[in-house]
Amino acid sequence: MLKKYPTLRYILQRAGWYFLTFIVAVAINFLLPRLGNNNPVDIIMGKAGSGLSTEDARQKEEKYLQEFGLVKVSNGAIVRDAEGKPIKASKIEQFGNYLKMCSVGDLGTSFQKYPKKVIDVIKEALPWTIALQLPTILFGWIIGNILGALAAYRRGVFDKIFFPGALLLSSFPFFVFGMLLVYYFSVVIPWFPSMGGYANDLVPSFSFAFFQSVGYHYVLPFFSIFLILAGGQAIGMRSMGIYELGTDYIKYAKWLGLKENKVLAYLFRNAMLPQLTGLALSLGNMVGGALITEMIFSYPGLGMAILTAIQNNDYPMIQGCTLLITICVLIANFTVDIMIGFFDPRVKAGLQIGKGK
Amino acid sequence: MFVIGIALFFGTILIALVGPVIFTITMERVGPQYAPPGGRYFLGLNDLGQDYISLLIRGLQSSLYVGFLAGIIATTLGTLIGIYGGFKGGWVDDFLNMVTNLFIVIPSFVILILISSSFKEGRSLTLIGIIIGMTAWTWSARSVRAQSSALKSKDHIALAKMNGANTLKVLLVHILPYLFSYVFMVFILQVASGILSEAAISMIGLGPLDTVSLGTILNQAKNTGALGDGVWWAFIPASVIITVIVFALYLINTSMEGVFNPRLRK
Amino acid sequence: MKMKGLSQIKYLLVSALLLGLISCQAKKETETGEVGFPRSKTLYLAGSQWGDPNTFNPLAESWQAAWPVGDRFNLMYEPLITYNSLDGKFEPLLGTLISKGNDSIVVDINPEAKWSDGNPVTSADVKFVFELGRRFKGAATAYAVEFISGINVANVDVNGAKVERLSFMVNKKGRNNPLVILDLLQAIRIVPAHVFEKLLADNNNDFGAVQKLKIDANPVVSGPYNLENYSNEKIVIKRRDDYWGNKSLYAGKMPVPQFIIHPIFKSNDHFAIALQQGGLDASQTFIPRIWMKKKDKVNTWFESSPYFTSGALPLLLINTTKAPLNDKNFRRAMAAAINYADIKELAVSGYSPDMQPGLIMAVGLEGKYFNAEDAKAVGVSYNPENAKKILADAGYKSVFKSDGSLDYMTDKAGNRVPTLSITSPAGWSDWEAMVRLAVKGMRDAGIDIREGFVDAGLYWPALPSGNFDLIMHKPAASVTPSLPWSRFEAIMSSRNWAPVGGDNKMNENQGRYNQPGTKGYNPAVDSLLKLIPTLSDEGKLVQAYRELNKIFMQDQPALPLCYLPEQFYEYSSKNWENWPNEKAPYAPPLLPWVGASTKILWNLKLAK
Amino acid sequence: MAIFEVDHLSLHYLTRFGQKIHAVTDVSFTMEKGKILGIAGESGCGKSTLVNGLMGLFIPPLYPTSGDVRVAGESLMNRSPKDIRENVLSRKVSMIPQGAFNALNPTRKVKDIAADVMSAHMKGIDKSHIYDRLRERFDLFGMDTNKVLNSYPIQLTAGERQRSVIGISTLLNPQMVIADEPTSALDVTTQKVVIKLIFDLLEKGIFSTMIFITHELPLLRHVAHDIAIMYAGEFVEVGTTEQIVFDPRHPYTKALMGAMLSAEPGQRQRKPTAIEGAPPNLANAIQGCRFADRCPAARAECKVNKQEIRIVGERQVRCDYAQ
Repeated sequence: MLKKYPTLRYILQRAGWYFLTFIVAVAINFLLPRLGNNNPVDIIMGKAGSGLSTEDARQKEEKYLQEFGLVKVSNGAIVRDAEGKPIKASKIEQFGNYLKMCSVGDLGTSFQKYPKKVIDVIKEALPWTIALQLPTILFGWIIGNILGALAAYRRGVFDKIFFPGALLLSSFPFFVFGMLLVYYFSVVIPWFPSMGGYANDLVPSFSFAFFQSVGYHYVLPFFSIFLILAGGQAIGMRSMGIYELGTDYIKYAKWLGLKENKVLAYLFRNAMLPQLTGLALSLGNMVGGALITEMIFSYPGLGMAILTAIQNNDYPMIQGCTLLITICVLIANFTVDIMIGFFDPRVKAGLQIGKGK
Repeated sequence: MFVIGIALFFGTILIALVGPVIFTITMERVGPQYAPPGGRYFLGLNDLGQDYISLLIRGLQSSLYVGFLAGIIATTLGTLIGIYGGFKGGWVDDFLNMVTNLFIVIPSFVILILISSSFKEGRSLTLIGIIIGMTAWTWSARSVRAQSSALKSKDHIALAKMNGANTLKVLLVHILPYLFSYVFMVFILQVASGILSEAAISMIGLGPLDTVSLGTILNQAKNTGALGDGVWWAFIPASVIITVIVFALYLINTSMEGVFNPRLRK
Repeated sequence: MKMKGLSQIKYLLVSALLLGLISCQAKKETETGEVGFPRSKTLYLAGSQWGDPNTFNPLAESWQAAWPVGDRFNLMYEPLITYNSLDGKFEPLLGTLISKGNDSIVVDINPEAKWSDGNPVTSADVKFVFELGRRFKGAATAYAVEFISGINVANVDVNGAKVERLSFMVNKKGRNNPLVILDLLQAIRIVPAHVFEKLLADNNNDFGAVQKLKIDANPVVSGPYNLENYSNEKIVIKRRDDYWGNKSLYAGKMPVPQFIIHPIFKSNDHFAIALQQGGLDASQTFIPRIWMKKKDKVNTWFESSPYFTSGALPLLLINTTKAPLNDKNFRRAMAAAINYADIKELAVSGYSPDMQPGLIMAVGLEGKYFNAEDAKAVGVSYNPENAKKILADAGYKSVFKSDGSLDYMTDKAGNRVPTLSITSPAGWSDWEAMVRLAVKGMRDAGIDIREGFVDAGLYWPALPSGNFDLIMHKPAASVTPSLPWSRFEAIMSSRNWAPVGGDNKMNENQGRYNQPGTKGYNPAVDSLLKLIPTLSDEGKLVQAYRELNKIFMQDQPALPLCYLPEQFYEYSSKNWENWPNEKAPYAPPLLPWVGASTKILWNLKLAK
Repeated sequence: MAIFEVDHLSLHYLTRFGQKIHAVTDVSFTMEKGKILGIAGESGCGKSTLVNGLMGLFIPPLYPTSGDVRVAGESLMNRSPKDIRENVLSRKVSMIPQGAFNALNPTRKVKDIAADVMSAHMKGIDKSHIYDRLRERFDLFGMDTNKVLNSYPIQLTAGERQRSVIGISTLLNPQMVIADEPTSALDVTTQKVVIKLIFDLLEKGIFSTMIFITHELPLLRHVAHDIAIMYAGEFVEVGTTEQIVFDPRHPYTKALMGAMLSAEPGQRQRKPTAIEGAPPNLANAIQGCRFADRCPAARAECKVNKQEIRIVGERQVRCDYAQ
């Protein structure tokens, strides 16, 4: 009955699939950690248990088991078997609890940062990650694309120098690049701070000094990602651009004697559409992508949180972050699908003619 | 450009293969911690007094190994899924899309820790290669998919379908050959990204525990404070090697693009 | 999505440049430092807090509570007495040690001790803390109950002042161990009873609920500093100018730094860089090649190797229930195969004096219990030939490949010995190096063993469950009055012996050494472990330790690898001077936040 | 008076390796106002290259070797690309490309493309005025003007697209229009419509003179006054339609006719490449006749003697032995 509104139908259809993906992803997120045979409470007990008598250790352990919902509990008391050993909760029950908690925005309690809530950790860290990544990605993408398009359009000397340069840049692993930046601009010639999000003699506030300090600490991490990103984008844009250059409509535009900027604009806009996908995806991967950069610069972002969680097998934390990543990436992909649908008449028209996507 | 790329790439491979013949590879301790470059060990020693030449050659070997292992797995998976989805279209396509998205949204490092934690002897180089491959196929699937769905409408294929050739036959006989050059380029990129991912994974301390790789060399250098002490030989040579390999692969890829996509020539 | 080509680039480049400019300008600003916490009034210490600070609740699990509340830190909450790991003497804090005996330990409470809310620190507070152990299983002092049967309070008159005298009665029916009581007295910090009793009442006596409180808003403390603010990047504490101790213990002087900031670094290598660049004044982390940092005014206790005073003994704990590890000859061969000199130089950057066989350190306070003859006679030290010989005599055969590397080994019955593995957390760079070197030595000697690096998440559970062949372990890590006894206890005690498997866990002697009731059982070990704490006569004590150490060296239930400091201690004189060191040993080599080292804060001088 | 004059025009491409490819050699012709010249030849014979040359549009790697092109007596040679762009393209010489579908920017509405053309050549003309002119012009094409102008190329039928292209190309009343295979890739009926449209425009005097390039001789037969046959970058025969179609003299022309004249509608797609062999590689210099290798009437000396244009039966022929 949606035949009348092809675009709407398209959107709904996509949304449907993405929702399905989301559900499955959540389930996998939940199951994967539990495939490993090791019981996370042991990790805490390893630290908490040392020096305790066996009896005390056992009681403490049960306290945690109950807390993390790993044992059956009826009205506050642990359900026990004949030998008085607590009965472990089944995966299904655990999954049930998990979903219940997620639905109210509770991602559980971090093992390693116990008794801190995962959601709180994320709330504190996420702004930093976004602050570090969002501008970097946008700048890198825009500048990369513009340079790429120019290289494609101008060719000649500019391209001959620019292209290998960009290619080289893009083949740097960005963390290697980060290390080199730290080594040179922080150790050899101490121009910029090598770590942290802002000077330690400051407390986060809306003071000028604070934001300056943030900006100052921002430089190295920014360039460690920006340059490589821009390089990569430029390469992609360049070959897209060259491809478009060969197309008839560009030739025709030249035959018609359109202004150079106009032709460049044609080129840019059409070559850009595929690049949009790249943008959305890298925005979606922000969280996961920040990991190593944040490690190298001790940047107080979410990547750091994930990393410490990884090193301590802090499953609730890992799960929480993975869930976040999942959501971001899915949203990103979804937006791409929709955006392309709207920005690219080719697709849009395709819908109206009813070919589906 | 192609020539340079090939030259660089085979250069590195040569080092990996011939290196052990020229230099005596030893994981033994040969001198003091972080002895600076000079004399026989012209790339210096690491924190355990091991010779960096040996380490780098071993590292190069394992990085290439991981790269190719991951590349082959990822390309195969990606191509098959991509071609099939693009060719079939409809709900099959949507479903495969979903699977692809699933692999995109679950970060590979999560899978890596969780899987490796269930192996008693810990993470081996091969395991890492496999996991990278298993998680990296997604984008090649996407791009191959686009290509094959474009091909689908080509006359000769429509014809073959009409003549009632079964899907598999059409895929293998009529579509794959057309995509071959494309798939090969995808493979090259996958190898490059495989090498990069290994390094990244090693950097966050999830690297192989059974051997040295360029990634673990860098990680070790970082953990043992080489940056602070200005021990440049601990991380610059490894960085250079990684970059060169990837650069070489990119060069090859782009120049091939130029060949197979006439428009990029000129 | 419209693009006006060239013009756009200009804008973007300009804005990119702007970013750079702003930052350079920002640099100038922050260097003047007159924002936030002025450098001249602030001391930067690091290395204790790694993760985000969670809670500042002194009753929370000590490993949960953030610096400076957790562990044994005494800047906010103080113990009765402190232990000076340099001279082994007890120094007064909230109280003064009067006498220690096998029946009771006697401590006088300092009548001038006050809480930050003005109330005096009394026996009620002390009793509250220790009684918690009886009231709630979850309390840290639950452990103390086995050692302290009760606390008697008497009002006495010490040269004119009314003083509360506390007698901690040794629990004869329990562990009967006065040594550990001393540990407890210098470890357990006293909290204000009047505050926490109220909290308990408010939470209708649910201790778990009280443990969950953060207690991070101007808490009532007795210490010289109090919590100013904290974030995931740092913890800031501010000097309490009305601290009771200034008058009573420091002749009216105040601690020099007004603020102490503990930055939270996420990665090991940042400490070194921060110290070198003067962003950090002292750190307690492992920083390799400290000598390379002298030029940046970074120093430590000794001018030269071993640079640090020793206090801890990282070792390989052996699962003695598993063949061939249940054969002590095999274990002794292992001990003889490890190149301790290499470990010292490469793994710990030379921060260890030369190792001696046995579980007693030949240096420092324990030195007096160490006996060179025994070590020579009974102990094994690095000697590959000897290792091979021991193996051969015990009937083990090693088969080597053509390239000289080990292929496999067989036992006396001729069966192939399965490859052993050393469990150790991946990414702990100094431990990793130790393990690699140990493995190398053993393989050269013909022992088929491999590194088994695992994520911390697998390491911790493996230890108590005994699910390992060999495992890296650092028993009794901090220097307490009870060393080296506590180290022997942690490695050799069969008190809670439980077999490997099932849910069985052991929190000491995880190697399952000396199983009671078997023919191999050696009762001397446990009786010595029971006896030593009650010995006050030095002669007898030395004798007992000799016996115990001999048994250890004969049975080799673990393989000590090197001596390490209790805590690492590196300081920078860029901003603050007069740190204690070998030449000016006025405080033990610990950061000024624990034990007898807090006095450093009163002695620091601003560098000119 | 001659509106379009081409004197001994030679063009070459410069390859990456500095190699010269002589795509067009020694092309000369003149056209009176109102004339239609058809240029025929197998694909790859240099037609499209010639087109660029005729518009003075030399985008590297295409360069003029020698010769001259004059529109209304004004030379297009040695002028800055900007000058050519502003003053020649679309105003004096305009181009109707083949494959209209690809010729229109797929992400731009027809009216915007057209507007771009106008604003590119008329300084400070305001939008509303532009659209008025567009309507007025497109109304001539017998289509739903509003729909066409306001839709994206993909939303139009093949015919509508082709007409839009013609409309856009002739928007500024060029003195000279070059149509490069305007009807190829169109079904027969649409072809007719398009041809008709072109002639309407001619009658309405929107433009007067046209070069019509195609490989379909039968079409030319109905369209062109004169026909030039091109082979391997050279004009091998130039004459009136009657002369070329019914009385070809050059062996190649004959061969073409052989392939074409019997053409039934069904076979129309067949290309004249039915002639054995392939054209010579223009990268290396050829001194003899370029058709010699494939020529049925070839003689030994053909391979050596350069063939010059000579007059045979009132038309130009490039063959020493044609009569």
